[in-house]
Amino acid sequence: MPFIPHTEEDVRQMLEAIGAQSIEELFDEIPATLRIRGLDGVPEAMREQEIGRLMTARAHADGRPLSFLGGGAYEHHIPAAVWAIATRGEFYSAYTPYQAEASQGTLQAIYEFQTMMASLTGMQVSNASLYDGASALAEAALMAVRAHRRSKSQRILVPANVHPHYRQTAVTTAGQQGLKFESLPYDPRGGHLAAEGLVPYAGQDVTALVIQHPNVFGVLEDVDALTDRAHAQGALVIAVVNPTSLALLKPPGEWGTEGADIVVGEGQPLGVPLSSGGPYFGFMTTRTEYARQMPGRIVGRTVDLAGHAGFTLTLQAREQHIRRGKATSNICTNQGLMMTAATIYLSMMGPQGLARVARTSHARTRDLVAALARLPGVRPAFDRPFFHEAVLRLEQPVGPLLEQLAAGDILGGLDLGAWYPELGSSLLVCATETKSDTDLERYAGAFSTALSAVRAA
Amino acid sequence: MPFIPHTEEDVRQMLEAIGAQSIEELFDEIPATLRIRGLDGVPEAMREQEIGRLMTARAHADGRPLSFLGGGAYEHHIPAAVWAIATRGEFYSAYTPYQAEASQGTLQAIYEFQTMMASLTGMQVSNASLYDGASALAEAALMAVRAHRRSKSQRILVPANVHPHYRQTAVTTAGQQGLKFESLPYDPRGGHLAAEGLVPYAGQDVTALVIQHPNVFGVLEDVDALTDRAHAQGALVIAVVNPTSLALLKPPGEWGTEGADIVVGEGQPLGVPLSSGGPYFGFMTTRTEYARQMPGRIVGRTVDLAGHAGFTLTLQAREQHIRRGKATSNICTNQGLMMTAATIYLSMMGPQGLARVARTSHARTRDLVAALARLPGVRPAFDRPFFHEAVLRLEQPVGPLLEQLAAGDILGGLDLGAWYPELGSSLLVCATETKSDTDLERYAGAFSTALSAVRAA
Amino acid sequence: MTNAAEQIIFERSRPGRGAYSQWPEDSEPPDDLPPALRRGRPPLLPEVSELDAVRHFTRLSQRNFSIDTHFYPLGSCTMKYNPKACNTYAMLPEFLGRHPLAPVSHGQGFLACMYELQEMLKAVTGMQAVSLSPMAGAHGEFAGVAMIRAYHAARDDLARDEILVPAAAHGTNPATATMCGCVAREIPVGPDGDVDVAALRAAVGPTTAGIMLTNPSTLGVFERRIEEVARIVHEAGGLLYYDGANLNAILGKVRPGDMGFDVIHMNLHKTFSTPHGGGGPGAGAVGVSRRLAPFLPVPIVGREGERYRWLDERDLPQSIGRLSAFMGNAGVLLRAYVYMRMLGREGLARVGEFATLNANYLLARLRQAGFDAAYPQRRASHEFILTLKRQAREFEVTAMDFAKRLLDYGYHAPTTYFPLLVPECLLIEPTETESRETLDGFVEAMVQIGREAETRADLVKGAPHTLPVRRLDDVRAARHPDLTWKPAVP
Amino acid sequence: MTNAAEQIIFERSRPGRGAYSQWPEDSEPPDDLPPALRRGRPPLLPEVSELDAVRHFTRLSQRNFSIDTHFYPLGSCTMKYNPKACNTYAMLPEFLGRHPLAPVSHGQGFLACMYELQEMLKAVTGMQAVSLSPMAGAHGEFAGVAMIRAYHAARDDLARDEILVPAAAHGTNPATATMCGCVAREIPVGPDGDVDVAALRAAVGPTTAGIMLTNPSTLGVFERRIEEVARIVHEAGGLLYYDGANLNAILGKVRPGDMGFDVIHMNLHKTFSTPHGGGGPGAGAVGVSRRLAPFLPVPIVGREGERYRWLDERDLPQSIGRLSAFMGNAGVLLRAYVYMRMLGREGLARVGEFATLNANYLLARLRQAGFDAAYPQRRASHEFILTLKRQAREFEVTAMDFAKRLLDYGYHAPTTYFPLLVPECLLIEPTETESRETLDGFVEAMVQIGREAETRADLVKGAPHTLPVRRLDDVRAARHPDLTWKPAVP
Ligand SMILES: Cc1ncc(COP(=O)(O)O)c(C=O)c1O
Ligand SMILES: Cc1ncc(COP(=O)(O)O)c(C=O)c1O
Repeated sequence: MPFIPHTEEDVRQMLEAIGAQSIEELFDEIPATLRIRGLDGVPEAMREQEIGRLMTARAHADGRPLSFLGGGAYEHHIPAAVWAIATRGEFYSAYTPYQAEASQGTLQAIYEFQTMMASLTGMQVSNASLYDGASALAEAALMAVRAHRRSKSQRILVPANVHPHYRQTAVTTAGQQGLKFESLPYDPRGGHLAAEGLVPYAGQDVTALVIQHPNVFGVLEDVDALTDRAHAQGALVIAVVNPTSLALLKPPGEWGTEGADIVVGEGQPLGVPLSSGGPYFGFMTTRTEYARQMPGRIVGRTVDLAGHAGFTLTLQAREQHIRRGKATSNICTNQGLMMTAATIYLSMMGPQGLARVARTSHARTRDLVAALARLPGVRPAFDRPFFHEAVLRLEQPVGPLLEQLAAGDILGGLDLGAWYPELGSSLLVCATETKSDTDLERYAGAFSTALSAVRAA
Repeated sequence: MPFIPHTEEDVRQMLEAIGAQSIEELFDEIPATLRIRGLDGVPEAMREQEIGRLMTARAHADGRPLSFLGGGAYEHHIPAAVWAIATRGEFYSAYTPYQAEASQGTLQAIYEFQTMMASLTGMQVSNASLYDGASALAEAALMAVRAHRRSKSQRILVPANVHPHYRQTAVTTAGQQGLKFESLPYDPRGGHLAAEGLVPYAGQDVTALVIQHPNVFGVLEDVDALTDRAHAQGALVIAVVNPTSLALLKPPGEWGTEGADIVVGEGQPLGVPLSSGGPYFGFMTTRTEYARQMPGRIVGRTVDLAGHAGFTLTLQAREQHIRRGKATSNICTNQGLMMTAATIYLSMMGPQGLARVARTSHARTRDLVAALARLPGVRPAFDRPFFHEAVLRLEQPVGPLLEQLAAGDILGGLDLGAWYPELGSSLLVCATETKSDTDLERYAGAFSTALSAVRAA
Repeated sequence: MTNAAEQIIFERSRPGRGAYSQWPEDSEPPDDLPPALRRGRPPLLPEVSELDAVRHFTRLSQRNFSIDTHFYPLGSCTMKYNPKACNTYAMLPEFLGRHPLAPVSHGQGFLACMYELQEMLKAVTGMQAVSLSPMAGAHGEFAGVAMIRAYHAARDDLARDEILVPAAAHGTNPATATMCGCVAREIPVGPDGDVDVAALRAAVGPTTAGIMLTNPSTLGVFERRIEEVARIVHEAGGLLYYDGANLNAILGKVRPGDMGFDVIHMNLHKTFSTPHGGGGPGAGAVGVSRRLAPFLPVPIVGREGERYRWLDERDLPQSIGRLSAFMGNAGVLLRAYVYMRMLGREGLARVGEFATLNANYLLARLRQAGFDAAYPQRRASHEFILTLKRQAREFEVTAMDFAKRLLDYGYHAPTTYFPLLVPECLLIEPTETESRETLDGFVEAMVQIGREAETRADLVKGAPHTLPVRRLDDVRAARHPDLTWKPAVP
Repeated sequence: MTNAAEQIIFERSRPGRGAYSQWPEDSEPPDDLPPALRRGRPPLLPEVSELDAVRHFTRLSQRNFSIDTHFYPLGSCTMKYNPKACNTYAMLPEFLGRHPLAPVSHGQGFLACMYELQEMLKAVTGMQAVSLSPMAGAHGEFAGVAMIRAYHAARDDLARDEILVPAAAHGTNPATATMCGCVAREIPVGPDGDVDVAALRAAVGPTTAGIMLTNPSTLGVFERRIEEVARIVHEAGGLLYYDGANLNAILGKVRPGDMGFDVIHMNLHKTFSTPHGGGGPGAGAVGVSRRLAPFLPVPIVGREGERYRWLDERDLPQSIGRLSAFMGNAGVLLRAYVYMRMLGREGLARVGEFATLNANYLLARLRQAGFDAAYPQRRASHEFILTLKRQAREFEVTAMDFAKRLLDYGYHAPTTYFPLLVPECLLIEPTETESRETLDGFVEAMVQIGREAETRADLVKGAPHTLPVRRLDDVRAARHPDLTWKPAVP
């Protein structure tokens, strides 16, 4: 039988050992009224060969268009070695490393990952991953409430230029515990949050300010001023960052005088394929003093009976399997394999390689923006520095334009209209190091053609 | 530096340890007149990302047509697990298992492979692979000369229905040592070798008769009669077989009264991708008494110092690294990884799965032949039973027809004209278990259309 | 498993070393980035060659037990074989390269898989609608309890903030209640392993939001009075949540929807055999009865004629909202899709049968060998509990000692000390993909260890002896947290 | 490396077990196959589940040393890092699925790679034409010597059937001579490692077909009088064959074509870093000077304008012919292509430099540590030879004992007892992809073992101690061959 090793003889002998007449008998504690006789709604079995053909055909139908989409998920080159190793059975098919002695491989990888992420973000401690960037923000908000003992308001300020899906996820998740997310407007010319935006909250009890940097528009924030202002007003700072950008940008741990308090973000750019949105992984780092407020797994180095170094899950008193209703979060399974892949990716990139990825991605987007802004009726929406993605404002509706580009197998960027109607016709574009000059030219050419076509129509 | 781990500091210190001023100095024993200054004919380095794009574009250009080609290489479904495991670094990046204690994985896999191949072919011993099926035939001819001590003629009879590339390879290879390959005509109606074909050689010194079964036309031979006749005339029998077919067909070890003496074939059908012709692997099995005449690696089970079982390369006195000019062959590196993949494949197939592959491939080809032979001007070229590929005779030239099919992304089979001009317009077709009913219909439909188009043109 | 020591990757690092071919070409310094926003010191990332990285992580991998290398009867975790085809076909380049915000014109293939997966999950659970977006079991639990709350809120039934959980519940259940702003209230379990129905009756009331159950329970037995439980909770105005971690046990035999559950999460990384990846990713799809359907988390895949598209808040205005930036762990979902299609209706039904056969066989053999079942009067479901309190008392050898010693015998340990209410327990789940010979081998190892406990207790208490490390000091790890590597100060 | 025992797969087999999903659907019994031609007893193949197979072969793999896990300084074998990208891009589905007899209309992408590979190999070797079809080094040797014979035959120079080989030559060289119907004649090597030119001069004559050399030689030194050697052989009417196994040493520094060689094979699985796969596949492309070009084995890839096509006997009527059914190890060639493009002209030139640097460094360190070089006066090329005859004499610890003990230290052993003319030798080739730290670690292990040899010789002579098996009995293996598994007779 597919995926069942039992021979008829096995079944006979096993039932005998149990003392049952049939397998059916083993289900005799289930009320007969509830029993079903089959799974009619499921199609019949397919052989590996058939499902292989089906999946290949479906993948083929989706194609591999030339994409200039960003908006929270980024196409970067992933060295072949990353997934060749991450899919090794010993990583791929292991469980959470509960039995430390039999899981030193995964545990050491997590310890190395924690080291990398802590340094990349400029913080002291890291966990072993959360579900994704958005849910990590939600967890950060909850954590801020726990960590900030003096604040009772559970008010979290979130600028409108934080990725809307992140804001929604935070509300869905942390809203259940009564956290209040209040929106701050962004500067319409710069796309950033002006530090004055915090003035109205002076003297009020605010638990935390969220700063996404670069924000959803790709625009850089005044992180130093914002951090200091938030701290001065008694709020914690939760940073939402793109890990690639941190090869070039000041890490949140160095923002302002004291640095951000909790740092989260989407780990996908670090060696994880786009894959329609997941599996990715959220990361979270913080100050040592808040380590016991963190959600998720954490690995520590310790010693064994013989005094040799080894690794184990630690600070488990934060976790649901120990503390149950009093845990820092309900999270159990996280995104382990993605974290393993990211650790391999970061090892292959090192500080220099990652800086190149960041520099070149940024340079490509600058070139693209420059090329597109030369076209009639196209101009940058904001006048502030950005990192590796940017918003263009058009004089024509974006939808038809993108459709025409898509027909030519180019995904021209994200129509911001649905998220930010106030921006009018605007398009978020991103080019990473995976885009060549030819790609940019192809895009600019197709864009120009489409502009004229849509104008004519 | 790409693929070089040395830092500048390393280089400095290493040169110091050597006592050299520069790396250049290490080449000071090379006559200066011979030194070159660069490798201008080689393009500049490409990054992994760039070569990835190039290769993807080239692969894409070649496409994935629907193929009905056979002729010595067969498209079978390869379970995903086969190559997921065969490409594990420990198999993929190991050398030949010279240090047995550090290579038990590869050695045990070979031992298991030998067991499987011996049984599949009905023989007693197997080697650990040769380059491919054709070169295995050449080695078999040389081995026959060594094994058949009484025969001095070095004459090998080869029916014309043995794959022409195999015959050419045998001549190129074994011809160098003076072996004479003499062609036997095939029966024009049956496509097989009539046992009477051997009559003219009665009483002559013939070293061996080669029987390919199924032969290049897919036609089955009278293996029992041919084997007995050859043995009666004092010749050894070299069988060339398709391993998949042996799930259904009588193994060479049981041909006639005594069985074939040496069995070779192409291992590709056993889990090895088509890959434009290689890497595949040749297999060879024989009787115990001829084991010491075999070329190639052989693994044996033995015991270690503590009396535990273990595996090691054995009977090495046959091999070039021990016997040099007196070795059975010059072969050293073989096709180890392919053999590992085949061992995994055969383990997943087992006797039942392999029989299904054979049965279904055969049934598909029968269906295809039946469907095509219904078209006007198309009929089977031979009237004998075949296995999983067959020759069709057409009234129109095959070339233009195949071109038209190829334009529609169907590879319609092999034009036999170049190999067998006497067959006229004839086409070798093969459908394996990878072809669905829809595929067959698509082919038959396109074939019919192309026939009319070519006829009209 | 290798025992060879492996350095921390940072210890292999040397300034100037690197995997250069894997880096992109370089570009001009980004002079448009304001100096005040630029990074000073580079991050502490290793500088190693590609070979260093490959060798390091390959060797690390060898320091793990895994399904591909070991029997892994970790109760409640359903560590069954993960077919390689699922990985191969989920990792087709087009699927991997598809951007989450790509238009549906470039995603009909992917969306078709998702839609059909939703339909299949409905069929196996008996629920009316499914959302695939939760990323793990606990994430699904969150979604489920949030829907229960939204349901009550939509009916203006605002006092319901209590979630009942049996004492044996998995830690995520009470933790989820808290995450959702509820209070978890424990319901005792009777000596036969079933929920104490009288206590339940006493506990329900106008503050009851719902109850979270898994059935078979984490005690490895089927909750026989499930219909009565459902009636009691429903009559009190509460809803029933099904923790799908144990769905493997009943696939094709009985469906949560038919038992009266209103909402269920499924651990696709358990029942539907997507790999666990050393800690994830998983997928915790949720299924609901008709009355909860409006509250499902978005996005969901809808079909209009032959076209698939995303459904979002505009389509489900009462949705509890979004649980993550995009649409859940799409790649994991693709694996589950391939798995379910390969097994098909017959294959999925067999899962429950053989998982149950294996568990009952292993239990029977272990009992014959003298081990004590926690619920000797009950059938095992797909898993069962041994209690080693006798061994602990007589030889001072604990369940943990047995677990560690099993590693020496080449078996991953069962789950230990969960559920909390059984002393010195081992929760053992063999799964349907293991052969009888493997189960027999495990019994033999347990018998051996039992003998060792009697005659050489130190051997067991000092285990493991043959792994890369000996038993680790968890207390020290927590007391003196060493959570990141630090360069030696010269 | 795991030490856990692993059954023979047949011992896991049970009738009726199987990897059913991986099998195709079944069909009618083939009633058209004559009964007399049908198989009776099914073949002895294991009947195991997919999990059994995956677990078995995964565990087997862990019982290997490999480049991905260990330093592997196996002299003459160039065990360098095999970039993963080569595998990934050679295994793109379209490349894997392409039938060898597919029309060139569906192969321009593949053929372009092959054509460019031919061109690059010409450039690095200084030869005029290349054929990619030989499947390994020895296969290339065969092609080369066959071409030499064809060349003489074409000139009606029929008495030339002697192939000269230096005494240090690899076994495949004389074996190839025999394969080609020639006689191998040994030329002695001088005490400095160079060919004895006087002896060569005495040996050449009208029966000389050619000489096979590798330079640097298998003694790890560069043949300094190569120009003189070439002159002597050419003047005698013979041709020069270059065994490319050691090409790694001189990449970008000197080219066989410039040294006067007429024909060369290259081990793409050494110099161009395609993996060795535990014994293959390799690729042994041959390059030739203009006068041998007509004799190249077919097929070859030609270009006409922008189109690529196969060249066969019709294009090269004097070809020695075909060496295999199709076109050699295409997939290996694709890997070499990717490798060469990734390294490019600068990268390839660096290979020779750093391979040589590593070898000379390792030699220097080992000599400082008291080990004896076989050719202490010479530069090492990419490899070098230690002779342990002193240790053998003083402590009765042989080169083989050192080799086995190195395994315990986590290093694959160097090549032992080759070349045959150096007593108790270790041929050590570190390759350019290994870091200095790794080399230092190896030196340390050698020093330790040296100490052990003095003080605890038994430890070394009984090595290995930490591997899955202890030292194996090769004599017994050959005396009582056990070459296939047999079911126990009940
Ligand atoms: C009974 C039970 N419920 C819930 C969960 C949580 O699932 P996950 O780890 O996927 O979040 C688990 C997994 O350990 C479980 O065993
Ligand atoms: C010097 C030398 N020549 C020839 C060969 C033969 O190459 P192959 O094993 O690829 O046939 C080798 C490989 O071991 C070698 O080292």
